[in-house]
Amino acid sequence: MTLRCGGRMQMADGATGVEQGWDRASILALFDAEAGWLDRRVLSDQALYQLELERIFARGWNFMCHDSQIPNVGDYFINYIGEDQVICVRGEDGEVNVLLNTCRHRGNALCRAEQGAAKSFVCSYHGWNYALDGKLIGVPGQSSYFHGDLDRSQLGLVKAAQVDSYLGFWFATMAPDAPSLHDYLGDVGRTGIGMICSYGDVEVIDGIQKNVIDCNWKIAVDNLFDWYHVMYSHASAGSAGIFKPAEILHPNNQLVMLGEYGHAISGPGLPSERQTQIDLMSDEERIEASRSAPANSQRIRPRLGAELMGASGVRSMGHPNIFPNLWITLGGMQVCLRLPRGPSKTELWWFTIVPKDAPASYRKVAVWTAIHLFGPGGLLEQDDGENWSQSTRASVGFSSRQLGQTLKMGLGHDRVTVDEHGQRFIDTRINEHAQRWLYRSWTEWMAARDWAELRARHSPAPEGAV
Amino acid sequence: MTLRCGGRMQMADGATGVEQGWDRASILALFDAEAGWLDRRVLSDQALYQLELERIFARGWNFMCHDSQIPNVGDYFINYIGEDQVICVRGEDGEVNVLLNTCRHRGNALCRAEQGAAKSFVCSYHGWNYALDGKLIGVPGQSSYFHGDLDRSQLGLVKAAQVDSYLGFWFATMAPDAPSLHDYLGDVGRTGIGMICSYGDVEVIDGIQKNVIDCNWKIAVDNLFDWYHVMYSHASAGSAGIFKPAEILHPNNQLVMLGEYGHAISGPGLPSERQTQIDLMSDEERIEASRSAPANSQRIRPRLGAELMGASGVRSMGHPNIFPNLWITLGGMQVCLRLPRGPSKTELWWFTIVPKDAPASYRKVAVWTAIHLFGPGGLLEQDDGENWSQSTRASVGFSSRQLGQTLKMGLGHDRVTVDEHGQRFIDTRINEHAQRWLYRSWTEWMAARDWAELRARHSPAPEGAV
Amino acid sequence: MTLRCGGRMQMADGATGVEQGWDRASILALFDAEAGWLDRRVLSDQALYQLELERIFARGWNFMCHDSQIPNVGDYFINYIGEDQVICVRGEDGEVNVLLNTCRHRGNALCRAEQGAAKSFVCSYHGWNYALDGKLIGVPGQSSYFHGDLDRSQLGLVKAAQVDSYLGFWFATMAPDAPSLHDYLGDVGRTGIGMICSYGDVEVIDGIQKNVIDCNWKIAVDNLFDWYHVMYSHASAGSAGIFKPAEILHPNNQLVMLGEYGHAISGPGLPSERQTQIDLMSDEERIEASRSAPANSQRIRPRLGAELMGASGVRSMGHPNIFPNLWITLGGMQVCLRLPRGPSKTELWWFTIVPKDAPASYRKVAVWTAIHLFGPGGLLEQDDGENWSQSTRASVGFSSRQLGQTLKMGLGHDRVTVDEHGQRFIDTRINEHAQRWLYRSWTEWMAARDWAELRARHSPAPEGAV
Amino acid sequence: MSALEVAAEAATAPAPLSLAERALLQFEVEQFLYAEAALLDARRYRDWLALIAEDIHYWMPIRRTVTNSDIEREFTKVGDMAFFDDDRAMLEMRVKKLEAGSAWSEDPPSRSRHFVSNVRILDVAGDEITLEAAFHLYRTRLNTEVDSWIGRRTDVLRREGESFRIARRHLFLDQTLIRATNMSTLF
Amino acid sequence: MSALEVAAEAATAPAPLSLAERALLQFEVEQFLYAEAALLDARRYRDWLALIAEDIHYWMPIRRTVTNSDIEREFTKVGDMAFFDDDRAMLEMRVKKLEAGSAWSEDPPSRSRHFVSNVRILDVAGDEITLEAAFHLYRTRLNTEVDSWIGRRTDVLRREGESFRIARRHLFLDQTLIRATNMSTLF
Amino acid sequence: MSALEVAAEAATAPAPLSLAERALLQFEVEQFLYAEAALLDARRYRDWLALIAEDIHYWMPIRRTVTNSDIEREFTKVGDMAFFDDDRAMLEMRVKKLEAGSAWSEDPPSRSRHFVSNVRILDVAGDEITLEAAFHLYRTRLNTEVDSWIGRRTDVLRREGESFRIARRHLFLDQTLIRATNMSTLF
Ligand code: FES
Ligand code: FES
Ligand code: FES
Ligand SMILES: [Fe+3]
Ligand SMILES: [Fe+3]
Ligand SMILES: [Fe+3]
Repeated sequence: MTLRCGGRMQMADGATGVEQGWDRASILALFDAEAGWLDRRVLSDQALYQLELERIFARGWNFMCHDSQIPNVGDYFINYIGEDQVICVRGEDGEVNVLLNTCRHRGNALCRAEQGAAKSFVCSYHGWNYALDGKLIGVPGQSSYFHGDLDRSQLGLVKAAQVDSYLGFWFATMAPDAPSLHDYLGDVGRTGIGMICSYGDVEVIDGIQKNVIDCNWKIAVDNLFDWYHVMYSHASAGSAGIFKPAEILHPNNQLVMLGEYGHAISGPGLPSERQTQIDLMSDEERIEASRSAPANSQRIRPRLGAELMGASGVRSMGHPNIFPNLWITLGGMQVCLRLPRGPSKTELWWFTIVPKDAPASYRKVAVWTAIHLFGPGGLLEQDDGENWSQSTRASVGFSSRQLGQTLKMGLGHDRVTVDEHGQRFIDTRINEHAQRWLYRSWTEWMAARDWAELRARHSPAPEGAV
Repeated sequence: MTLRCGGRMQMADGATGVEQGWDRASILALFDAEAGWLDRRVLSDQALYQLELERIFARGWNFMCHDSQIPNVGDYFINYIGEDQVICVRGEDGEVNVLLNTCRHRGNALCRAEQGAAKSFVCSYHGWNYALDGKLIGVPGQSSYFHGDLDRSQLGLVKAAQVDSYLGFWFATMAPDAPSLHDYLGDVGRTGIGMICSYGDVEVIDGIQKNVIDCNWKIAVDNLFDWYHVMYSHASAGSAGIFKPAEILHPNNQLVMLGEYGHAISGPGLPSERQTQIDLMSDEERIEASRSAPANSQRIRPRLGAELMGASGVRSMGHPNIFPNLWITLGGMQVCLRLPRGPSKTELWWFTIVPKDAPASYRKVAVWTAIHLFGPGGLLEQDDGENWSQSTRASVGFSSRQLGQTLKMGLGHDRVTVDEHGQRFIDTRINEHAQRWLYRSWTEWMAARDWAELRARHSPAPEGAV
Repeated sequence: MTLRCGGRMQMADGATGVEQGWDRASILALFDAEAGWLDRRVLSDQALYQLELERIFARGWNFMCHDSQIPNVGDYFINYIGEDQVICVRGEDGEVNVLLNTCRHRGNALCRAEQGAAKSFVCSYHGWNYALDGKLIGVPGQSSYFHGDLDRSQLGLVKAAQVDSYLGFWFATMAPDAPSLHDYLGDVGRTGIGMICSYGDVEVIDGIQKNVIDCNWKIAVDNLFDWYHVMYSHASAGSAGIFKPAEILHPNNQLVMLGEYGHAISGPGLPSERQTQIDLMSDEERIEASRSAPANSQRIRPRLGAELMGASGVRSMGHPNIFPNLWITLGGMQVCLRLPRGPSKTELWWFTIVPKDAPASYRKVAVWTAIHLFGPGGLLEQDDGENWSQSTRASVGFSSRQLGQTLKMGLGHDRVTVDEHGQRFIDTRINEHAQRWLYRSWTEWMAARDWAELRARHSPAPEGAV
Repeated sequence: MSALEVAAEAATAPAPLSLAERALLQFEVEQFLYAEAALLDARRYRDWLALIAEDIHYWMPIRRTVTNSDIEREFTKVGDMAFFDDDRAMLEMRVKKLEAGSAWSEDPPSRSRHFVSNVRILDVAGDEITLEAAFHLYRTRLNTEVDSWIGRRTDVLRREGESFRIARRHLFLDQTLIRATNMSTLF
Repeated sequence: MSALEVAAEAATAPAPLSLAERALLQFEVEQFLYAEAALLDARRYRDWLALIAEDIHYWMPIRRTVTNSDIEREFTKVGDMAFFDDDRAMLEMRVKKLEAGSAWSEDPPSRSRHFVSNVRILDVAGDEITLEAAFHLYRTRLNTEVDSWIGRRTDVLRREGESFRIARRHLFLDQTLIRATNMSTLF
Repeated sequence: MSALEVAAEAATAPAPLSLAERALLQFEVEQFLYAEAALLDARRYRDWLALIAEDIHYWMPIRRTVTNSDIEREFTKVGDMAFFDDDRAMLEMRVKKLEAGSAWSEDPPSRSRHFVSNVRILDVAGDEITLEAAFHLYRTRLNTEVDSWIGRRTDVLRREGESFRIARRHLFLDQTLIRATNMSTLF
């Protein structure tokens, strides 16, 4: 199925932030990568937001769900591509289908539950019936009222243009010409997901926490790379004893990886020497060491870790983000989706993940950690939301929105290293490389009219000095 | 009084749905009558909605109230023309005046009650006093503060450009050049109102139910013609026993009438043979038969029915809609107004109507039926709202709004018959003729810059194959 | 610091009120000063509202707070310039600094309390620390993470372009090229503030009442000049006995002063003969007489009154407004700010003020009067809000917004007198001179692209016939 | 009306009972009302029906915004239009509909919370107790829909053995425009 | 403060009364408060005035958003600015205004619902009872206006014969910015 | 289930107690719950902790919008994900955090109001009382943030001398999507 092509209004000269359209040059000017300066309007402009839904979310690969959430034929989980609701359902063939949750008759939503199991999807309005792969298989009155001439083959549920999974994590894009998931993820994206699976096959624990914050989705993404705020924002969580900043932060051992199309990983990294020691341990020893403290940032991953994350990536104790909005945290024990709901509203969805074969004791600690650190009731997470909403709010006022954000930390002070396997990474201190990469990539996505242009004009993953 | 002429922004090439203006061609392209394809943006686009307020609601004839609601001089009922609040008041001369409910001084609302009785309308801000016909009759300090030179004749409440009634039902339009109410209604509109009055003069029972649904007003209008959804949407109401689908639906005896400017009637129709039998009964017999089961769809109308509805129209057991938004239901026992409150919000107002001379027992059943089938607590109506709101919602997302709605039922399979009196109708099965006519007319209303253009370019009521 | 220059979209011919931009001619046409006709869209148009934030609020001098609210170094009070939140804080040097309440790092709000005392402003996100004058004095990790190369001198809190006080009342503007506060206020603005201070130095009583009304801010400003509505709107307050209209209104002794840039004073004025008598009284006698009835409109001011308000201005018992939004009422015992929160939302902030040396008994009566007349629970104020919100609402509907407001009272019937000291005033009856002046000035502010143009093209304070 | 009379009306209506008796009756009645509310919130509609008397009048008239001079027309009268005007058979039909597998508009089902506050027993006559209460029915649906219906209600409870049955429920909503898609939840 | 002390403070304040006596007093007080609320919601303002003591202090200070370090300034003090600071004469004036035929801002009248919850008797001293409660005043106007004022209040009731009079009502709103056009409704 | 059974279940659960005994227990329990709520609303977190049993289970599972056929999965189970799943140590940590001078997200502090309604004692076993209630936690922050969390909760109170300690609090929210920035307020 072909989506109608939606062009963009030409930018009127001197148009105001509130009403204007945006051309390539004005979009690229929103972030000055050399100066580490970001135009605040990226957080509040309504036209930019609409463009994001089209050029970032409909075009990128969006995380849908994990294999374990929908194990059986007919199991489904509702998710979003931007603001478009989709059904992620296990088809008869065992594959996952991603279908726009809207009937082709009058548009009614097929599924209204957040999750469930279905034999087929029957519309509550007139009873059109769709198979698990979206095919329209039943239309009441098809022969009598429709005289048998309704072409059902043209009226199936709209499928995402591409659906694919990596290590059990399903993604979808509305763009037929998007790169394959494998290519899209690239080394950095795969390293990120690999982090989750370093201890083997995983499953999602029942219960996705969902809440809404009055902030732009990008400030939440910026924050996941931000190990600078931990000491100050989360001081009270530290003093309450829920985490020990010193054990977690390692400000002078930070490992950053920047991937094509905007993916990045940032945060503490084991020094290579420490990794070398770990490499000498047996898998059993490593797992034993890890499981004794799952919330601990000392990631002593089994051999599988290095296979999935690379020899350098495996050192990461930080935070991957799969562009645009999938954060991997707690060393892979949780992922958090940030779903856009308008320029100043974001839904956060928290998925908690454990290795399938993890002992009950590990699972218990994992759940405890996930609940008490993150999510709306988590002692860390409580501190973040209002900083994000207040930062978003300060991009609205007439004078305040003329200002920029400052993203200068480490700018020009670091180098990308390439290891013997070709994996690129930066060993450094606390920095803002990943955030700059996020916004640089974001402007390129936003400025490109289609995938051909994005492919042609996006920045390659950085080499050399950054 | 002359309204300032409000032109429309020229459409920028490739403008987005959110911000763009709409030219004639792009409006007409919103509905493809040949293909039965409707652009979903008609349910969500903000600019289209603003244009509707101007080109549909301010320009069309809007239902105001029934004679019986405001029997005495000074009785008033508040209603709307689009989003403009109006006072419908019985004037000193017994005629109904329709006045914009806004003081000519600073604009304050004169009436804040929903209904009532007034000797004149005194503004709560500075006490300007308007007669029941809108004349400004009192201005505090007129001689002292205004030095006697305020020209009160120019400052009366703004009257609707035309106000007229048919069978006690009052309508108003803001367009001085609109056709007369009689011509506007045409055969189909008059048949619709005639349905209500087939048993003689009627009155509105005290109590207008009002509620708000998060849907576009047009999906609610579409639904009134929609006898296809009854079996599925209302299955539980059927199985609870509140109605017997079989007695009501008559899927193979459907009568459709399509009237100039968008009016239509659709739904079950008595077979002509059955009507011939009825024609042989006395009025007494017919009324007796009808009143024994007022909710029943078997409409055995007295002779007056055929006079008001025509020889073919009298067979209708279906749903007329006076374009744009007045639904006549339960065989004339209720009407429901759908008032626009933004692209995704509609107020529903339910009026319940009985013949003036109906016995108490009939009245009781009528009220019972109205309360328990329709309105927010009604067992049928409960099922509809969420289908409409979810259909509206699915016209917003970036990918979903690229899609169309499918309105193909019966397309190309029927013929318009003209009876000996020139009345046009279609005898057929369950179908979507009326919905297609609704949207075809809607595009013509929306595309025409003024009544002259609308008169010249609108489609005549269909003849021949449909 | 230089704000990015925000130009305006060119107006498309025939653009709708909802989406259009506004050029000089179309803005000036919004108010016809000769006819006393105001286009209602000034109360509801979104683009005009955005333009107001830029051309009125960011450019004008906005009231911030009074000296007494922040007596000590570090004391702060949060206020707004349009929708931009600012911190008004007493600096180390005793001067008041006005700082945009947004961190230069990611934009987070520094202060979240409404008032308080601070040694410096530490951002809750990453701990950047700003001195009371806005200087960035602390950045965690400045040497380690930022490698010492962050130019803190460029990253202080943004200061209002100009900050100044008159008689202890602090004002700020974002426009570096705005006239000085003294010149901006002119005779009329200074007379207004002088009214508050006629009995000597004042202080603000603890407790600023704040509430939100669904109205445009200008209808609230219009209302403060409006002595016409008192008799009718507040009839019930009068009959309840909270005020005696006759003692307050003096409909035939109204004194109006119109000042450059839109300031005005309107309301009852002592006849010159009465003032002449007062001039013969000693200060002690005058103060004694005033204090016996502080709510009373008979303002028997000491000599200082005439010094601050001028020989003619001192006669005013009316309401000054410092353009755009600072109302002085109760003879200087209260001021009320009207803060814009969208075209149809306004926050009202009430400050209650007494002479520093006022006896406890006076203070008690002042507080009683302020609480029981004004503010959301006040017996007068209760009556106003809904008139304003309904007037605002009636500027939205398609037909209603085509209409105008009528501001014709006294138009062409009065003369501006110039007294021996050059002070201009109008002695007249109840009238709408000040409202017309408000809107005339407003169109000039809105039409001028910058201060140079505003200076060059604004109307001088009226002379001769008005 | 003097303060004493008002107070008397307020505090001593069911005169023959002692304060302690009244307090115990209040306890019984409140517990019954809370238990009833809990049944609805737990979607135990059948069990709820068992608390409904055969001759119940379950009624919610339409409220209108009217001027003070017209205040006696604020609510519609019995026999005119209403939002609910149900007898037991009709309530059974509502429950039957909710139980039907095909009640799509309640599948996923709504989530309700019935707050019963300010309970005052106005009259005790034979086995019938007339009471007034303030109610807040809070309903959420899907992930986004939130409705609150607030008002006053008068109930008549009829004592039956150890418990009560509801013989009347008259609901006086505060809103005049229902700000909800439907009222598919029992009050 | 130990758990015991807290519990003691919470549960045993009016020490000399037995549990049963306290329960009965609670019942009386609650019934009075509910009846009082019902008078306001029924717009029987004169009857409500009859419940007001001659020396009432009816006060609602202004709440501010302040930092923890400044928390003692969260509410304004008696004598400083407030939303209400009324004596009986002032309340009479409010009622007089509501009764005036010309109270346009209350014509059509508002619809109010006073929820009184979590009532705790803090002190019984002579004929005076000090209590604390959570309140929710819900008001609708016209077809579209909805306001909710929520907070804590402390009342002093003075026993008068079979009933009480209200000798103090101090209202501590939770909101710092009043999100309403006015507060023309009595609390 | 017959009406009688329902009524029986509703009204007579803790069988051995007389009506008067039950009414007094209800009074005690309600007063305890109100006092507890008042401590939280007064930000006396330490004092509140004193009411918490050593072995408390303070738990709020995640609610989901599910179809009727899937209704047993509406709430997550113990051991799966939740919003709260706290023992006493964890609650102490929450209080410690609130008390820390550096809890920026609670400085300025939130303003909360805990409405406890429809309290029903479901069981009395030894020194433990199991009750169910409807709750409404209303929170405002700064000048603009307003949150309402509404649902059902079951508590277990354990008698300790003259007062109680809370041995269990299970909170069943009505919302499936939390419409708030965080849940930094204790329930
Ligand atoms: S909308 Fe789905 S079947 Fe009609
Ligand atoms: S606004 Fe109506 S009289 Fe002034
Ligand atoms: S946003 Fe203020 S320090 Fe980072
Ligand atoms: Fe954080
Ligand atoms: Fe239907
Ligand atoms: Fe006024």
